[in-house]
Amino acid sequence: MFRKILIANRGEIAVRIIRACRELGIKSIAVFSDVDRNSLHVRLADEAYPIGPAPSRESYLCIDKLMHVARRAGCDALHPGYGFLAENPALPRACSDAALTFIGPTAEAMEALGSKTAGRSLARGVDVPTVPGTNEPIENPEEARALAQRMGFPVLLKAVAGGGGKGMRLVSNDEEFLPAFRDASSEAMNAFGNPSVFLEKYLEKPRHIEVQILADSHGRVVSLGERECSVQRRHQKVIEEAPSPIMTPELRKRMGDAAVRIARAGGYVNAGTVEFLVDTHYNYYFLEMNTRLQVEHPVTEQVTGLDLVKLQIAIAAGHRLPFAWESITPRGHAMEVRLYAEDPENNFFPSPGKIISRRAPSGPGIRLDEGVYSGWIVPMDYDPLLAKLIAWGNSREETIARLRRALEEYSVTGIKTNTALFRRILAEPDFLRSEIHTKWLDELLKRPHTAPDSNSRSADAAAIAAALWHVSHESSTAPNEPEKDSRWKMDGRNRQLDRTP
Amino acid sequence: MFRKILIANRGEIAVRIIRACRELGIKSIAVFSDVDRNSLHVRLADEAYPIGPAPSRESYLCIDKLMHVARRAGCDALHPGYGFLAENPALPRACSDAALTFIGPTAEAMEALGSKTAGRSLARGVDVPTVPGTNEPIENPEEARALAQRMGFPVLLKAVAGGGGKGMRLVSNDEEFLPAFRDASSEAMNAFGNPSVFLEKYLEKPRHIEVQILADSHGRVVSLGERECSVQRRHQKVIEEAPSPIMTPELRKRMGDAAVRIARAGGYVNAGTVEFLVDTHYNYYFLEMNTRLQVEHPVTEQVTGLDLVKLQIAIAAGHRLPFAWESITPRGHAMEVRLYAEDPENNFFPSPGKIISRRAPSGPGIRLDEGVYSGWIVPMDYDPLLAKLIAWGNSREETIARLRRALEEYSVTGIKTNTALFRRILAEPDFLRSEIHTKWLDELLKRPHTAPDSNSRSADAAAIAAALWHVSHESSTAPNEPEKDSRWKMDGRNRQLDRTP
Amino acid sequence: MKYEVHIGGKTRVVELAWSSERWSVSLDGVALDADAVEIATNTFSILLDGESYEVRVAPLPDGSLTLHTGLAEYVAEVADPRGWRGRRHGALEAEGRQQIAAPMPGKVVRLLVQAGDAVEVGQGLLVVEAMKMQNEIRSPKNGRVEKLFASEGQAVNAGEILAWVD
Amino acid sequence: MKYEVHIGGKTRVVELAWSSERWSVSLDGVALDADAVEIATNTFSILLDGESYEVRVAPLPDGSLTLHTGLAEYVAEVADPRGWRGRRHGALEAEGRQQIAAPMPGKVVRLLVQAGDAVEVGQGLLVVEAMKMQNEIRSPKNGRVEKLFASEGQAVNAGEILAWVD
Repeated sequence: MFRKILIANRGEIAVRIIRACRELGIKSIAVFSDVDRNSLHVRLADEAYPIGPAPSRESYLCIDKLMHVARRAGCDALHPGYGFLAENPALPRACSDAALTFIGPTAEAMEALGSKTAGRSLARGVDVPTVPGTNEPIENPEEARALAQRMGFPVLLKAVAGGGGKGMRLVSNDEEFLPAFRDASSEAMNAFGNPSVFLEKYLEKPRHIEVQILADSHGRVVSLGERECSVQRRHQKVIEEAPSPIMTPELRKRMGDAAVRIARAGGYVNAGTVEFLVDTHYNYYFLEMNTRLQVEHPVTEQVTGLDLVKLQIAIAAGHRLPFAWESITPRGHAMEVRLYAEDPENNFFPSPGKIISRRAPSGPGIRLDEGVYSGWIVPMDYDPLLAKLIAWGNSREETIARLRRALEEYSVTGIKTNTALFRRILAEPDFLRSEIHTKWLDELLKRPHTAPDSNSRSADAAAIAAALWHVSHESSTAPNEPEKDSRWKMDGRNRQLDRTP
Repeated sequence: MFRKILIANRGEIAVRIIRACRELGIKSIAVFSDVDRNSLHVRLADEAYPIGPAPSRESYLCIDKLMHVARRAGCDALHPGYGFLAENPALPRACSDAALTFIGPTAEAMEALGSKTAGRSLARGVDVPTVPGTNEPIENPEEARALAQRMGFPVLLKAVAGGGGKGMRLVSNDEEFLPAFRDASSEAMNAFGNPSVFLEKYLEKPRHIEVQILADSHGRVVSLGERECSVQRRHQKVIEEAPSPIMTPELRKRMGDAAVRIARAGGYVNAGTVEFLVDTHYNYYFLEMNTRLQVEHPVTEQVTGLDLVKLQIAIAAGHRLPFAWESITPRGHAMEVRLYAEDPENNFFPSPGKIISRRAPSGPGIRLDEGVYSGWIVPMDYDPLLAKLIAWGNSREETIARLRRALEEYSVTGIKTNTALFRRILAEPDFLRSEIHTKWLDELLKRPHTAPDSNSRSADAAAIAAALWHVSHESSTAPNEPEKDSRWKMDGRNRQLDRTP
Repeated sequence: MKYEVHIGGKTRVVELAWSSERWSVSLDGVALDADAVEIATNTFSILLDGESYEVRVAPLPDGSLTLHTGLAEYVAEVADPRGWRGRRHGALEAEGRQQIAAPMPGKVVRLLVQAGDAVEVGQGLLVVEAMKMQNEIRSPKNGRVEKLFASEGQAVNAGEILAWVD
Repeated sequence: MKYEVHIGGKTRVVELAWSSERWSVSLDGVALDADAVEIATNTFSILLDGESYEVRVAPLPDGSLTLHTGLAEYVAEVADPRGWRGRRHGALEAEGRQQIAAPMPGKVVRLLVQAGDAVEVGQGLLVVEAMKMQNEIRSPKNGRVEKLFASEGQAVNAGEILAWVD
């Protein structure tokens, strides 16, 4: 087993990996950019080293800096988490050059499966259906536009290196095509350092269902069952659950087998996720393979009882999978909501800033994977995911009841969060019946939303609290002080923090 | 189902019950004494009403005040939690007079099973072995002493109304008998309003193993399996786990059947726990039945996936148990540590006071049932249980690793806590091999304990932090300010808190 | 003390008096059975006829307050007889034209209009990027782009005015 | 700034200097690669040669400090050249006799000795009850009960002197 693992990431996933390392008795080595010195993953890690300024291209995306830290700290393995370099084949290559075990697939498997276009042709090779579209990155936008016209709108533009909805655009008519192409390319360039995008037919009311697989280095590949991720905002997952409410044992078997075939065909090793679209007739189409740990891995952990991060580490250390697929018996129902620093009332704009107060839920059936704390300043430079709140219950109904209860307990002030969005979704009849698809949430958000009833007692309490707050603050801090909360001001506060005492 | 449940308790168990109510869509009604106005259960409940001064005999033990609140708030049920009035038959009687459903057994079942002496004779009646001893409360101490001499020392003195080690004394020789009897009686009087104690033979190296049972009002009684609670300090449980490492399917079946027979014989309804002593030859002896929810119920919840508090409420509402014993498949291993405001370095004296800072663990496999928050003042008037930290894992080893990890993350400052005790126990070879018994911890604590190595880097960091703290405080607050932290001072602070803003 | 609280589209009148170690509260002229304490900084526990509410308060850039309860969030403005510097005045300033402000710190990556252009409500004015997400800022009204303060590549702060639309 | 820190039975010399926006630290005369920041009140994050330590500080009644790290707890006393009022002096006071202090607020429920009694080390002096638990306070030495300040039924505060044993 490894002695020291370098965690090439930040935020909640870095914390998640630190916890796995600690439970295995492995030292966890964190890295941090200038604005992350006070971040939770730095506080919790065994060691932590600076890797440069805030912009990720100058810190978390710098392979040479990571290798330098690995050498200095004497690491024998590296975990990439998700995002940043997690799907960049250059990282596993650099690791093997540095005699560092990469906790994930080989660079070759990443290339064979990670790129959407390569993955799709490989899937076809093992008789897994895919969504119609261009198989290659778009060289000539005009040609692609012509193809889109032949396939018929709507179509999707997707970053080849993509993930998480970044560099993705839905194009519903001819006029939108070229501007959408420009946006997608530049976003893809910014997010992944690669502007290539490709074209794909857009299915009506599809569900997003993905299969979690594990492959060890001795040829065993198993499926841990599916996750339902159809609740998405602009192609970004916001709620995930397992099992999928529409799943049947037969369909689960077929999709699981398909996922395993694809992984085998690509010579895949370690944890991976095979994403499918499932249409209203329960036909499934291979979408892409994520050659890394998923944000939503906890829902699979809660129903299987397995610790995917520890299994990733064991697989990388050459261990054999300690179980056969047959032995995995998912139990109950798990659901995750992604809590973001963003403002649902204002077009979901990111809302960085200082966390003034925080109340965390706990108790039966509740798990919180968090990367923040009260007093911490959420930087503007990275993905605004604050925490993942996961509930488990014996039934989907109990799970939703617990999630609602926990959301009532959860509170972060000082920044905007999307908790109100989840309060709304978890009360929607469509969602409770699980009559959802990948566009369901976007459509819901177009409908008018009634604000909290200001006649209720809670509005009375709020009014009283506002007056009490005014009493206690009119004398002290200027009420419009936060107005000057510019980024520079925040950094100033950061330094202030450093300076204390 | 009920509309409003009065929670006749405080602290973490009141919070636990509030959460169950919320998940069931039932309003939770809290009560609070003067020193509990700012307590977490008051913050989280739907409604909260004052019931008098700090001493429990003037607040939480006042049935008439509880009935008054129930009427005022329009409650249709009452949950007693554990401790306080939970095992006092006068409470269910008062409830039925007030047409309030008591969430627990009938007064008659409490009397038949709750009192240790009655319970033991009832157990013998259904062929469940018990520990030799007096069957009746001790009327004449001298006679009891003579009997003790005949049985041979050591013997145990136990409060008839007792629980949680209160009013219990181990007497190892003749001289100690009478003073121990006086202490036990007065402690029993203070804790339960009943000075009666009885006498029992003391077994060598016994394990404390208890069986959780559920009985509905339609005659079904099931066993949810056992909990191992042998790690005790002065007869108080400090660590509980499920399953018991020494349990075999056969023994589990026999003890489960015995527990069910006893519950049936007493006409028991709702959740209860049958406690046994198990000797080194795997003989089990009925100890007593706790006619209420146990502090340690979460370990059973974690391995069965069942929510015992919700099941208690459903049973009280007349629902049938939704499962047969056969259908319950315990999964993995769960362990709970009880975090107390007490000082392990100083004879475990209680350590009330203001919580200056608090860091709570979370992540995979971790559950925290807590009754405190940062800035709250732990009152001196009640049991000093702060929180229960529960870990789940696929194996006992993984569970212990997670518990260790979570204890590293957990921190409360401003008051002393017993976390260091658990760091020590969880590293003890005997404990890891589960070679433990009810006296094991008391013996361990007699052995010298090596303090943390002050040559380690963490001692360097501590020294630096001490100097930094001094820099930031020498100018501001007087360093020995806390010296004046008398109880009255705290109350002063309480009022101060009320006064702000 | 008497305050006007503008909340949920209504104006509530809150009267507070400190007597015998606690606040007595009246709302819109009606005295309430209220027990209000500050549990922690910016966090108030309020019992209204026994109903337990916890309200967490956070100020907004414009000087108004967000109020979080377990189930709802409110935005409120508080005024007292002595008035409150800045905000009312600030509100007046905004009149006469629509100011387009950056809702968060970020970087302007693309301008979609120029000063003088006619724009329709909902039409994109410029694209701001923050945390890797590109967000189009749209016109709140039909009209003309009177002034454009932002330039491509420029870093902008929360609340910074990017354009005027008239 | 230079401090003597008494911790873990040792005396460490900590030198702190504020330069270029951070603390430079030397320990026992050796300069360290240390990055120390106060994450929150009373909570310090310290990177020593990259090793990450979080130390949470809380003052004790006698003016010393408890220091919590993830794995250990320490008690430390800090002194600087200017000295520190109270504590040293207090320590001196204690000499000449053993003072028996109440370790927490509670109530004296039983006296087991009287002034003038001869007592042995470990012998019970009195019983204090708090949070329903009765705890016997024992003599730290062989000697005589010089004075008894507590009486049965009396409420006592943390640190309050209950008796002198000489």
